[in-house]
Amino acid sequence: MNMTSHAGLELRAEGLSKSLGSSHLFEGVTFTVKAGGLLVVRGTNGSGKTTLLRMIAGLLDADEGVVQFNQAESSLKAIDLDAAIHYFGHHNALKTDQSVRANLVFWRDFLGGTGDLNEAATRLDIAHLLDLPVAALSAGQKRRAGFTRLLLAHRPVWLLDEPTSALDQTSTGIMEGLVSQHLQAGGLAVAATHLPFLDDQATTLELSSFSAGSPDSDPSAGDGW
Amino acid sequence: MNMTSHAGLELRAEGLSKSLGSSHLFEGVTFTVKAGGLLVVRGTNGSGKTTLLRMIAGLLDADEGVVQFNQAESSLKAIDLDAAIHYFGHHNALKTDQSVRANLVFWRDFLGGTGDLNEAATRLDIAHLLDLPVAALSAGQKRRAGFTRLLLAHRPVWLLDEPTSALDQTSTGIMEGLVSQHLQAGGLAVAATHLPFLDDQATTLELSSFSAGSPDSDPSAGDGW
Amino acid sequence: MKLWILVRRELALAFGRSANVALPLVFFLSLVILFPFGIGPDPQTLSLVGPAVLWAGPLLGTLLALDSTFQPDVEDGTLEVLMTGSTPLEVVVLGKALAVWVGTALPLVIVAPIFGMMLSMETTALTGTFLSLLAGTPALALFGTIGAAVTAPLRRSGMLLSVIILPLLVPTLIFGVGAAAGYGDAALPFRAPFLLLCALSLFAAVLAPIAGAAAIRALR
Amino acid sequence: MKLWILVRRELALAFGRSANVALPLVFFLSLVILFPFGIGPDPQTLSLVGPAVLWAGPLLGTLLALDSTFQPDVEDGTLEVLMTGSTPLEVVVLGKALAVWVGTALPLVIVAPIFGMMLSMETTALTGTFLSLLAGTPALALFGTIGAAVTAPLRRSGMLLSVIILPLLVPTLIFGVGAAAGYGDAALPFRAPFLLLCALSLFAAVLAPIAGAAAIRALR
Amino acid sequence: MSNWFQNLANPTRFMALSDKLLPTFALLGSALLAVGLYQSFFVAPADYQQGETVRIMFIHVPAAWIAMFCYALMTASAIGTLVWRHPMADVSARAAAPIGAVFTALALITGSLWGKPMWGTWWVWDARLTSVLVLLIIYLGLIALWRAFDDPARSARPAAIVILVGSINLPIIKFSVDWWNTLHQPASVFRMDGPTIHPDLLWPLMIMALAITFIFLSLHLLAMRNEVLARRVRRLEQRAAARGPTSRSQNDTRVHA
Ligand code: HEM
Ligand SMILES: Nc1ncnc2c1ncn2[C@@H]1O[C@H](COP(=O)(O)OP(=O)(O)OP(=O)(O)O)[C@@H](O)[C@H]1O
Ligand SMILES: Nc1ncnc2c1ncn2[C@@H]1O[C@H](COP(=O)(O)OP(=O)(O)OP(=O)(O)O)[C@@H](O)[C@H]1O
Ligand SMILES: [Mg+2]
Ligand SMILES: [Mg+2]
Repeated sequence: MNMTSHAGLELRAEGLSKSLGSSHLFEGVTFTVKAGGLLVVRGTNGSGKTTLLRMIAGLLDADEGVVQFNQAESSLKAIDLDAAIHYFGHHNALKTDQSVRANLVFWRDFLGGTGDLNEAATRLDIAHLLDLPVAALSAGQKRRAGFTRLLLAHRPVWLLDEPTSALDQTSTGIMEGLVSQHLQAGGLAVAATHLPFLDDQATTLELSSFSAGSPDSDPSAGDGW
Repeated sequence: MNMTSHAGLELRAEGLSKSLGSSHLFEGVTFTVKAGGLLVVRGTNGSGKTTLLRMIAGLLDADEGVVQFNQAESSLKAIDLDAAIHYFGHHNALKTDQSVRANLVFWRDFLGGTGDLNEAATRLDIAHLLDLPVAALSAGQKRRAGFTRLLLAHRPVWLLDEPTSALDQTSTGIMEGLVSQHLQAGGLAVAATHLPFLDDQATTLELSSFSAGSPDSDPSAGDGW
Repeated sequence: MKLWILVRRELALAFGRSANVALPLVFFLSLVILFPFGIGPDPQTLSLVGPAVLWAGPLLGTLLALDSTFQPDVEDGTLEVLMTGSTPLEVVVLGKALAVWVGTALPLVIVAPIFGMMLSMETTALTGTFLSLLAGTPALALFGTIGAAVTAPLRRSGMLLSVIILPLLVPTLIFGVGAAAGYGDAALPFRAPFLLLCALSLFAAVLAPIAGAAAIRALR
Repeated sequence: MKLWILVRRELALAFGRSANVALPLVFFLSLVILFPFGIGPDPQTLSLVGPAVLWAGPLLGTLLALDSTFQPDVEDGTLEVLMTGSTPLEVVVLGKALAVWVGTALPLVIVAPIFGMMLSMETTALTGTFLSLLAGTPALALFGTIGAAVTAPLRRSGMLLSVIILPLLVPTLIFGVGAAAGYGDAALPFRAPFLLLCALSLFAAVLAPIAGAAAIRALR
Repeated sequence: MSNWFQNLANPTRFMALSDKLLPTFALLGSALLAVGLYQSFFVAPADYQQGETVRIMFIHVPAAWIAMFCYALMTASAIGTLVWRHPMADVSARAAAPIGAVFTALALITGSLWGKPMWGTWWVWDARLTSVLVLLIIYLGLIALWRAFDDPARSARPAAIVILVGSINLPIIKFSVDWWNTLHQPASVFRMDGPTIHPDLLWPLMIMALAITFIFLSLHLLAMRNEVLARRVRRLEQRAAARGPTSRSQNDTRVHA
């Protein structure tokens, strides 16, 4: 998959709703992110930011609503979801007993990427850690090592769940720079975070404002449950 | 163990040094924290904050230097380390397939605490989550649930490793308040963090300033290796 | 190709992790010790139960490795990336199963003849058992992977996993021991059970990826 | 008292939130069923292998349980809190071992006679096997816990585990089936292997907490 | 037909429909059972070979049939779960499993009671007997699997997959007597060339089979209704918990008492 082919990419969510167990998280979440755009999702703990990102990634089904990836020029054909997304969740998807290098080589090959490992590692300032087992890394170093995966295989859509948690200021800056570059190259990103994150470039989605009222009190209504 | 017995408690570290693998983390770290005091450890990712906290907790041996807990009135007798410390690390020490309640009841009983679970949970705003399995909680909710343990059994020394990571602003405020109360009650705390944390009350230890130069270039010098 | 990348990684992890390779071997060896000491040294009886013991080792030993096939991936976020990647989950599941076979079952099959000699088995019986194991253990690993996928989100699921998988493995065991007994014994058939065994493994190779991938998708 | 709190928690984790106490029974059943399929229905032969089969169940169960004894605690931060608590690590290790025994081995030992009957074992053989299991399974759990403690922190320890566990397990198994076979059989000794088995379990009860705690302290 | 299916697929309509069906089935079942039991014990002749023990057959054979039928029903439900993803299909399968396990156990128990006089032993490792035991394990394993998940919505598809994969055991049970030379009777009722069993025995057997089928259906409906109600209660409880976070304060003492 080639960078330029996503020039007019667009991510649209319409009327997304989700309840988990007893909690009615949000209702009617609608937004559009265009190529080059960054949506920062904000909200209190447990308001459903992670849930929303997982829904966009296809890791969780919405109760209602749809998520669509369109190519603006030919919006008829929805993009193949499979090779469109990088999901960078709370966990770093690194095996702690393998070296950073082994982990990253695996992800690059598995995701069919062609990125230069050493260059990517240098950008995230983990080049000197490549041969350590992940278990030896500090929390922030692990986070950076996990993020390196995103540079190794190109995906137009980045979904970032608290990407800068555990990072120091310098590293936060570096990561912001990388996301910014990704946007400039025609990608788009959705990030959930409690911290400042590219606030000048981002559109903010305040998830708490979509929170539904108290759930239905009559269980036999609607779907019969 | 009774609160007032720690009235004159003091934590002293002298000349702490540590190398891990090839990296020489810090050298000659010396500080004293008195009862009621908070030391905030700062430093870049991988500078050794976690390492330092683990050393204070007795989870890791220092290469050089000592850590001491003294009762100021009778500094002859070092306090029993065993029942002095709460260590709140990067991980929350919660079993994800058990309910929050089961986890906390276990820790309270195991640590010999007498705290009121519901009161503690209410303080951290997780009372409504007590019967959910930990796996269902959001990242910030997990962190708060993990922190609740500290309120259930009294320990004079709190060692906090990025306590407010993943927390929203309200929760950060709550946690700061709880630490503040702990200090007022005669406890002391050491916290490592990249975020603002009780900056008005805290003494800051900038770990990067203790970083040793490059490790000895002559490996056969010193201890014979 | 993606398959090979996956298998290689799984093998690297398996050989690095304590439980996956060593425990099954320990268990197999223990079985081989238990039977002679339990039955007594009579070579006649021993060689009678030989094929069954040699089958029980890989069959039960594989269970020890299956426990950590998907569950760590759920916990460390690997599964999320595998699921959002462009590689079909069927390939992922097949890769896991292959890795279980190569990393756990195959070593057990390879040591089986040695253990068989400890059970006073003769060369023909050994050969028959070895061949039947070679043909049948893929089915074990594949059916087992289905069970592992189904229990992926559960912790400490070892026993549950065993209970779910073992009934599925009964046909494999029947044909396996049948083929082992039939080899070099004119009165008993070898070809038929052996071919059935191969058929089972092939069938499992088709079924397991589909069923396993469906189970993983059900996590959504 | 702390011991009891720990054991209770470990048991709760092992049985899961649904507290499925029947699971060990079904687990054992599914395991026992394999042997007639493998060996054939002849009651004579089946009763001969009975003691070995009845020992295989608790052995496999224990090994399955050991995998999740310390490793998860290392990963989720529980071990750090256990280590900074006021309870001696020896108690923690003993608690883990006890939980493995009570939660996994003991239920299997209790139901073992039922399955022995299904394997046409006679009452004396059943009694002998039951007694030997009762005396010997604590040693399995305790020795296993040492292995789990030693290998939990070191991740690259595949062979280490077998090197540690095997020499400890083998005598237990040998004396175990030895005692089982000797009970009610005039030609074979029962007392000697049985007493040795008890001695092994007692020895393990002393050794395991010390060795296990030392292994965990070595993490520092 | 499709309308009927839709009716079943909605829990509320299922509750209404089953409310009407349940008494009918239960009544039919008990009436047939009364007739069947009378026939089996007082009308049917004792077998010239087996004597009075042949009467065990009237329980044993229907129980064995239901044990297999129940699994077939679960297989159909599993397909419903996987293809249409409807929760009622899972409710059906989940409700059926314990009943199936009980009937399997019944077939095993009556079989081994019968085996003692006939074969001289309670238990042999005969192919049919063992495969029925395997069926019992599958039932128990499935029950354990369902219970291991705390959210019924999450356990539905995993369980359905196991049910489907496990269904290969059904033909093995059915044909084990033909494939392997065993002690157990080959089929004498359902076979290509017509029943070989004596009509005096066949009639009571068929009545008993019908009776037990209706009893099974009643039990299944009842269990499904229970399951639906249990899930509704679960929802209500969760909602209540979400509304009143502090209402559970007393529970704490219970946990560590
Ligand atoms: C625990 C022991 C036993 C088990 C698990 C068992 C199981 C079964 C099963 C599954 C069936 C249904 C087979 C089908 O429809 O194809 C069946 C049918 C039957 N069983 Fe048993 N059985 C046992 C013992 C016995 C004994 C001891 C007898 C008497 C000698 C017996 C006589 C029959 C007869 C007559 C049928 C009806 C066969 C037909 O008409 O298809 N069973 N049994
Ligand atoms: N089974 C359940 N029953 C009730 N509530 C549930 C259940 N499962 C999940 N939840 C709730 O759903 C929410 C999930 O939120 P999510 O993880 O998306 O939050 P978040 O916005 O990412 O929070 P954070 O900032 O802490 O990461 C939490 O409030 C959690 O308590
Ligand atoms: N075996 C090893 N060889 C080389 N370096 C190692 C080894 N083990 C640990 N390290 C280094 O030691 C440091 C450990 O740092 P520590 O976890 O204390 O950092 P930290 O200050 O807590 O960082 P963070 O803010 O990211 O949590 C890391 O820089 C890590 O790379
Ligand atoms: Mg989150
Ligand atoms: Mg750190």
